[in-house]
Amino acid sequence: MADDPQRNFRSAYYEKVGFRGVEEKKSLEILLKDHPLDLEKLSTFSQRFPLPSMYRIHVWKVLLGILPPHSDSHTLVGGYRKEQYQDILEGLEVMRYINSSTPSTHVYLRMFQLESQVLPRCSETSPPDEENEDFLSISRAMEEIVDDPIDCYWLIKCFVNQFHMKFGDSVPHLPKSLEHYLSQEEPRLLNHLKNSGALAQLPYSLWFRRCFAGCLPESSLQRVWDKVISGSCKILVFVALEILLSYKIMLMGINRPEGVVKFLCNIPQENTDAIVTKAIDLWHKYCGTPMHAV
Amino acid sequence: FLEDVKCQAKAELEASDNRHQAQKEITQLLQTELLQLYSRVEMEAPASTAT
Amino acid sequence: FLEDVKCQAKAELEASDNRHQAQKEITQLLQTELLQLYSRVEMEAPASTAT
Repeated sequence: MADDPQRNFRSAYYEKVGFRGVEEKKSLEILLKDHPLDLEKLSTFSQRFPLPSMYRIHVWKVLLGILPPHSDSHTLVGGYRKEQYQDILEGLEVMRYINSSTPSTHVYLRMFQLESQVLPRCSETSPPDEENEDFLSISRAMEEIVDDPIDCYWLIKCFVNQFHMKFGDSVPHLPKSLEHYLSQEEPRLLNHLKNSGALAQLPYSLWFRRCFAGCLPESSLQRVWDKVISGSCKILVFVALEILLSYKIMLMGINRPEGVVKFLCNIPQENTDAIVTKAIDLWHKYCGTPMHAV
Repeated sequence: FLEDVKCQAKAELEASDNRHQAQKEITQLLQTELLQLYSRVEMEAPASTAT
Repeated sequence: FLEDVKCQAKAELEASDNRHQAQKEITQLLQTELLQLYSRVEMEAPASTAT
């Protein structure tokens, strides 16, 4: 009791200097002790707060179903996942789809194709198409976030699969949604993009199909993916919106649509953390903060 | 509690089955590859004896 | 009754494990065969170009 005010003071202090996560980390730790794990609560938590980096991979694996809710099954199931990874890898090696010099992201692509039953014949392998490029982009980003190759493959695979299953139908509507929110926040910029013909050409596939992989540096990207993995694709709209708002002045000065696209595909990598923070605030403002049951 | 045990067992079984499914996929690919390679070998064999 | 459910789950998991093990043995045989075939094809290939 007596140290409560002190703790609050400390939290307030951390919040001010940027260590807001102290209380959050504690409540996540409590959630992770649940038996079995409550997926709904874990989702709500990561919708509301950034995941502490030491727990991120674990929470992602649970939310994506790589690990089951029962923690005492984790060793067994983790073993199965590892074996499956090794079996596939070995098979692809023997069949000469891959060798020791194949880049790991291409290895992941072949493994994914094998599991999705769309692996082309070895002699008929063609250069990667658009969908493969999306996969490779996400793989490259995931590889920066996750060290262990087995975890990395499973996270890529389940992230991509879950995204298609949950949001496949919503993705085509996201550009319209972006236009709507932009009209609320900055109608002048919207008009400029419309009139210059840039609106139709914005890098929607980079934003909404690759989920900003290859656009944001991983430290910012993982905070966006926290939200995607825990069940929101709307966040993607707000990150795109915040990018547009942040570079409003710059964009207002570009009249050729190609110039706009070129700039947006290579945005400066310095203040992306601030962009993501503001995007999450905007998202909470428009879509509400999910209630937290803890 | 009983439901809980059942859920846990189901998740474990699914993971194990998933692994089995992947292995099956590999077997099928290996078979196709072998068949093609065999037919290639047989096509080439008479050609090389003819020269 | 709970023990019963647990036993059943264990048996199912074991069955899945066995299926996987069997499949893996097939895979291994096929892989060995494929490797041999590859080396045979490659042995013949330079020979036929040499003639």
